[in-house]
Amino acid sequence: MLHQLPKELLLEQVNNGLILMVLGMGVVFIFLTLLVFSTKFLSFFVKKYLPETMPTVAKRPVSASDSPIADTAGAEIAAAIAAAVAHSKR
Amino acid sequence: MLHQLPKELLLEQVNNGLILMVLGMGVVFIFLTLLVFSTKFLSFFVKKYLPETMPTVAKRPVSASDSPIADTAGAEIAAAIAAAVAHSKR
Amino acid sequence: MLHQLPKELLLEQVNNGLILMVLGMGVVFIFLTLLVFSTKFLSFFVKKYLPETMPTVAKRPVSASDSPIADTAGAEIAAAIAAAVAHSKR
Amino acid sequence: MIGQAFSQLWQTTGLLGFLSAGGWGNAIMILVGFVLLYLAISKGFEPLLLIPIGFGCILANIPYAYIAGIDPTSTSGGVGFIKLLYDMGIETGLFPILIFMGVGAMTDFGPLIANPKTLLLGAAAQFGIFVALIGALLISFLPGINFDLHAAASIGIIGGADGPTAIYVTSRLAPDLLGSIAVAAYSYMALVPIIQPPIMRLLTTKEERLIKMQQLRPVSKLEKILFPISVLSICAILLPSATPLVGSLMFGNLAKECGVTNRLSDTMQNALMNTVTIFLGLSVGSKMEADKFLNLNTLGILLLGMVAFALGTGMGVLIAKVMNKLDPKHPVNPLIGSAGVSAVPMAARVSSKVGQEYNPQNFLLMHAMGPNVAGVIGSAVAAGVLLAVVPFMEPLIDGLRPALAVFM
Amino acid sequence: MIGQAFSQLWQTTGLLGFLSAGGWGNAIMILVGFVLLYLAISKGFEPLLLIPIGFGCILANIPYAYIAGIDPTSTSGGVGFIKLLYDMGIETGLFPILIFMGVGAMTDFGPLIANPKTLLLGAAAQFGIFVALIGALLISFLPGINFDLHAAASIGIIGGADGPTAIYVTSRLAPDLLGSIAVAAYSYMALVPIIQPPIMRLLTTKEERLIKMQQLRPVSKLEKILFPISVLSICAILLPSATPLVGSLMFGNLAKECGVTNRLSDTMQNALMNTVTIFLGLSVGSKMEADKFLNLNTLGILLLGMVAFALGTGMGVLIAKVMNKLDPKHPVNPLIGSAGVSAVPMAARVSSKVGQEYNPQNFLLMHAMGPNVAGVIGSAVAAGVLLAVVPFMEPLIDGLRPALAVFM
Amino acid sequence: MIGQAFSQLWQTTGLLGFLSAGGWGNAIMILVGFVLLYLAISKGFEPLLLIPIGFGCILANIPYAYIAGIDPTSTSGGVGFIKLLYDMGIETGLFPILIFMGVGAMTDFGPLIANPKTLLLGAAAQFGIFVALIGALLISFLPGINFDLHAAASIGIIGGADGPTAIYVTSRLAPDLLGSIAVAAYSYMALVPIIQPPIMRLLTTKEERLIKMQQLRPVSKLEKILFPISVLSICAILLPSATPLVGSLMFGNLAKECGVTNRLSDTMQNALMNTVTIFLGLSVGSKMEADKFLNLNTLGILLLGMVAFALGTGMGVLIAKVMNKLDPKHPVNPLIGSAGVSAVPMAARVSSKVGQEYNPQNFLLMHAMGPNVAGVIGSAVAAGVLLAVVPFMEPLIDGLRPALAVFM
Ligand code: NA
Ligand code: NA
Ligand code: NA
Repeated sequence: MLHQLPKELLLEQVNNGLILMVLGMGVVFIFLTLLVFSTKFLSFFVKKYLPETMPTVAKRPVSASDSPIADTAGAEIAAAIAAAVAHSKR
Repeated sequence: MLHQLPKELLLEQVNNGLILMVLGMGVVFIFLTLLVFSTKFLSFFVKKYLPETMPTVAKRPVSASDSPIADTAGAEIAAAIAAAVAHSKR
Repeated sequence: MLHQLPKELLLEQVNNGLILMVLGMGVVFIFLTLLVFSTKFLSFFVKKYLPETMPTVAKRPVSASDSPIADTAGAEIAAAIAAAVAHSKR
Repeated sequence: MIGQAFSQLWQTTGLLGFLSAGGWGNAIMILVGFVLLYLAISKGFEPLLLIPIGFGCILANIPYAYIAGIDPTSTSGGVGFIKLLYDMGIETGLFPILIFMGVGAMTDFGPLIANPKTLLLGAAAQFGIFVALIGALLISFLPGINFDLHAAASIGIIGGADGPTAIYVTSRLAPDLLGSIAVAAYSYMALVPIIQPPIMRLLTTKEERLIKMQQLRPVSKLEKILFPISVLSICAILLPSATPLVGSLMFGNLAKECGVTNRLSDTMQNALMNTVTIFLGLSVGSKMEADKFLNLNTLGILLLGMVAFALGTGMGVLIAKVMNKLDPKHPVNPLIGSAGVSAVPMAARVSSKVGQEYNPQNFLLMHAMGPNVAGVIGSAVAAGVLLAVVPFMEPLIDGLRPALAVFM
Repeated sequence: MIGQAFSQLWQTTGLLGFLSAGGWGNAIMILVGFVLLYLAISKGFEPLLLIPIGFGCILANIPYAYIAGIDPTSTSGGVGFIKLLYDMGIETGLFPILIFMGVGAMTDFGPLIANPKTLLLGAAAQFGIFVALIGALLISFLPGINFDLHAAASIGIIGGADGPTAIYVTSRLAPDLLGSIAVAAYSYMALVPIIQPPIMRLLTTKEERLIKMQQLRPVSKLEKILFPISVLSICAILLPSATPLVGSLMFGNLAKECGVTNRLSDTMQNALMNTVTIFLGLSVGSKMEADKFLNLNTLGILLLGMVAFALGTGMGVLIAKVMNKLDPKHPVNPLIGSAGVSAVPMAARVSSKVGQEYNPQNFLLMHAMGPNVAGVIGSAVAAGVLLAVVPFMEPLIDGLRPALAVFM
Repeated sequence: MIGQAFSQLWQTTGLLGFLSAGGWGNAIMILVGFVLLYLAISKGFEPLLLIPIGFGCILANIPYAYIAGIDPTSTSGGVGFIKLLYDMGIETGLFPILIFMGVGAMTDFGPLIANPKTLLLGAAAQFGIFVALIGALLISFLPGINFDLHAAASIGIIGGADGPTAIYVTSRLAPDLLGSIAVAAYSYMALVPIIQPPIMRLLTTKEERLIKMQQLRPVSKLEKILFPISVLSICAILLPSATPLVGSLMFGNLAKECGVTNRLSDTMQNALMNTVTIFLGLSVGSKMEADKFLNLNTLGILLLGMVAFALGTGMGVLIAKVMNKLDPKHPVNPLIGSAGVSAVPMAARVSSKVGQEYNPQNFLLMHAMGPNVAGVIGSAVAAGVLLAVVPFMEPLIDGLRPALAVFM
């Protein structure tokens, strides 16, 4: 025989489901709409007030990860020593 | 003084060990003999009924892992975008 | 109101701190001084008694990691087979 | 004595196991596992997940092996290795979070930042989640199908078309359905190129499909750095229950975009993500146990998952059309609306492909990436709502979920 | 007060520890650790395992450091880091399983598929396992050597010449012997080029050593995909107790051969396998505790391990000769029989090298890879039998293994 | 009912959380997290650690998210993922040990072996540790600042300028201060180029800064292999409490130098280290909880950390001058003394840079690497003394540390 949940539980569940849909789609739309505005604002803000820093920021980390300065401690010992050796060989 | 296990335990152990040898070598040989036959059968089956699919199968996955289609979701965003950028630059 | 530890605890703590400093710097210096001597001794020992083994040792592991011999089991199956295939194609 | 030993060995052969009570279920599930392997290898269905899931299913259903359980005869613990992995990463929720970190480190939000209104397409496509949720509750009126709200919410999230989100939510709300829900989620994600195009064609006119969109402006490094931070901030303020998912996604993304932690984002995307994918796949597959999988509920889940996907796709397309009505100056090709379901990057590629069928010079891929990654955020937000509200709406009965408690 | 503090520090120096009761044992074990490091670095003995094992042995035997134990004076847990690793991966059996996944992802079963009858050579070479098992029981008649069936089975498995299998079985059956058994297994695997050739020469005639084998046919992708699945299927039907080992091996192999999960198989072979190797090595080494290692049992283990290796090698060669008698049309060079002990790929290379001593144009390597990987499967099957039958044959006494219980 | 559900959702928004009692503290800590991200990304302050730490701080302080705690309303465990990571790796001490393995595998002790007397510079620079320790005890006389000996020892170790050591010691002695101590340690390590040069100039004459050092002799492979073994041996004999740190450092180094385990040392340096760095950073950041961070103690920690760095730097320089008095034939440029604080390789680079300001042809980098790596050993040794003596000197009161017990 196939089982069945009690009817009143089922009805209450559907009711809860409808509430969840309203709440859920509501929050999703509110959230993403806020995100639309915040993203637009940020882009505007960056373009207006930090336009020069953009390339600077873009470059600094790049060079940082190329050069050993911003890398983790030990990782760079090898590179540092290699550089020093190269120097000392001249 | 050096310890020693009781004699009757030792004798029973040796008996068990002999049983294990018979059972163990038996199962190993049965298993691997079955594997000989199943491998021969599979090879025969593949050769007879799926000879064309072999290169196809061999190629499909390769192209799948080269092309982004079969790869994991995000991993491929970069590639996809790169491709799109390449297109849009024409 | 700001909390405060009891005075006698604080005084005992400072006393303990001074003891720690003496012990700590003492052990650090003893340890590293011993290390100075042991390092000098090792260098002397290596130079005097194992001078020839140095290049040998230096080379052996290198070749070991290049050649498959010292590598882990399975890792090398591919290489081994590749080599064999290369042979058999002649 | 040798007879006894032999009989001991014989009585624990899989052959006898398959023939004993309930053993046929294990045999069928092992066949299901083989089918998943076949689909993954031969048809290219999400192989990175379906191969571990299929294999986990097979291993978990071998009788007397207890690879995903506890060996009752063992004297040394006897916890199977897949159970160890499951307890470590699925029960705790850790594995989907770590996968999300890796996804974040692989995602480029650039197209979204360049055209933020496509975020709304990612919102619309979550509609399928909630319709499937209600659908699950409705079909529970049928005898033999019994989903409580916890189960229905987990089924709905299949419509999010996002594997880690579905696994995370299900592991929190209805872990007994993990196997079938994960399989449904990944299968439909693989079927996106088949499910979506007819719906997209049905809901759009030919003119709409030919719409060309303005080229996306380049996005600065600084904007890409600030975006994950702003998403996390909004999430923290509005919906803390979504922050584990959204936070780990944005952590991975920041690690990638900031440009100074490439070591970390490389590991997130590769060694760490692959390891977790293997463990997660095996664990999830091990939940495909015969007694929990071979019933009408699974059939319902497969059906509803399909409905959720289709509805999410359709709603994304329709909202795009509405947006064109409201803002005719910056038209959006409605074909990119379907990408809002997530299923990154498959759904975006489908948009692009359908678009090129009508005009080969119309490159929609970049435009579709916006709603596509927006869909990931949208699903995580929907997941947050479900995680916050469902346990409050439907309290446990004696520590058990209602649908399970009723039958005890 | 400073005197007290100084005396506290002084009383926990290793110097005093080595001089206190039982401390000499730790000192000797540390020297053993150094010898392992020396053999690994200078002689190239399985360095990937013996360096972590040697280091683990050294760290575990430092007095008052409790790196592989629990600090009794600690107030914050005080569980040493190697004990954490041991509990996480050896006690649970997880580490050898993960290593096996990686081994699977690195193994090419092609030569075996091309010439399946070499599987029988891999079966024959397991003979050493069971002879060493009985040998362990026999030498227990000597006073000072006490092996129960659990211990004897773990010792026998050394003859499987497969590290993860040996560690898995020993961690299940006789964890107190883990240190000596793992060391014996890896040492003899490293010694294969020294142990095997004289036995091979003794048991073969010159004509046999010159036998040229037919070139192996190419094996199709599909066959390689189906092979791991068929092995797993047979194992599930016949011997579920072997499926954790065989299943993880075949999972790794399928991930490699299917061609669509290269990301996963790369990680299994590299980052995951290396990490687990480090953790496993340290953990196993930490079991080389003075009171468990410095006794006659260890001497017995080392002796029997050698016997097991030699017998497995010989039996592989002899069965190859029998096969030539039965099927003279497809002759097998008996030198490849010795490769059946596993010890991949060292044993195959030894076959090839000995063969070329007699005819430099006779390339046996590929042919020897067949029995070599068959040996891995064979050992796992033998392990499955031991795991299924031994605990049934010899029940624990008050929760303790007999040999330990008798002396309590 | 919808009202109830909505109110449930509303009452768990972060907005309300920030406005409720104690919520302002969380908000401030999130801002602190953003500041850390800013410093890491924009100023390049140790980004590999400060980005995970900052993000962990943000996630841990989101109200009602319980990412670093236990959700009291959850029915399915509800342990947040960062708490899982913390319990797994910081409480047990495992993560800093694994990082140390990776550091060992990346460190070249060659310059130290070539000029061993620079080890003494690494010893001298530990002076800051103990002065800061006493300073912490002295400022506890001020109301609102309360450090017991456990806390003071953890604060002092900031002066070791070595992240993993600081985290390891603090997690053993004063885990409630982990957040502020780790932040102080990594911040000052990032600030080394700003903190050190003025002190170096103050304590040296122009002639001293111009000293040219003899070129370092090449160091043989065998010496490099024997060095980690001899350091570990001395540590085992003298100070077992330092062997977890020193042992893992030397294990990593041996794995690198021995030349036969490159697979393992590669993984230690990359996949394993990066994974652990991510987990460790998030876990440590999560300890920046408002109620434990926003107090005068944190201010004291930041101040004392600075003092410790400055004193360590100065003492290194001064001892170098003393060494020149004692052995004028082999002069040491005192600028390399400052590198003894550790902060590898930043401090060595600062020595080199300051030296080249006075003579661009004077390359000190290699010479400074000696004291720099010596500083790592020195800090670990100092940590060992603290771990051995502090719990003995200051027993817990009812299982709690005195400073915490007094206020209970
Ligand atoms: Na979605
Ligand atoms: Na074997
Ligand atoms: Na230091």
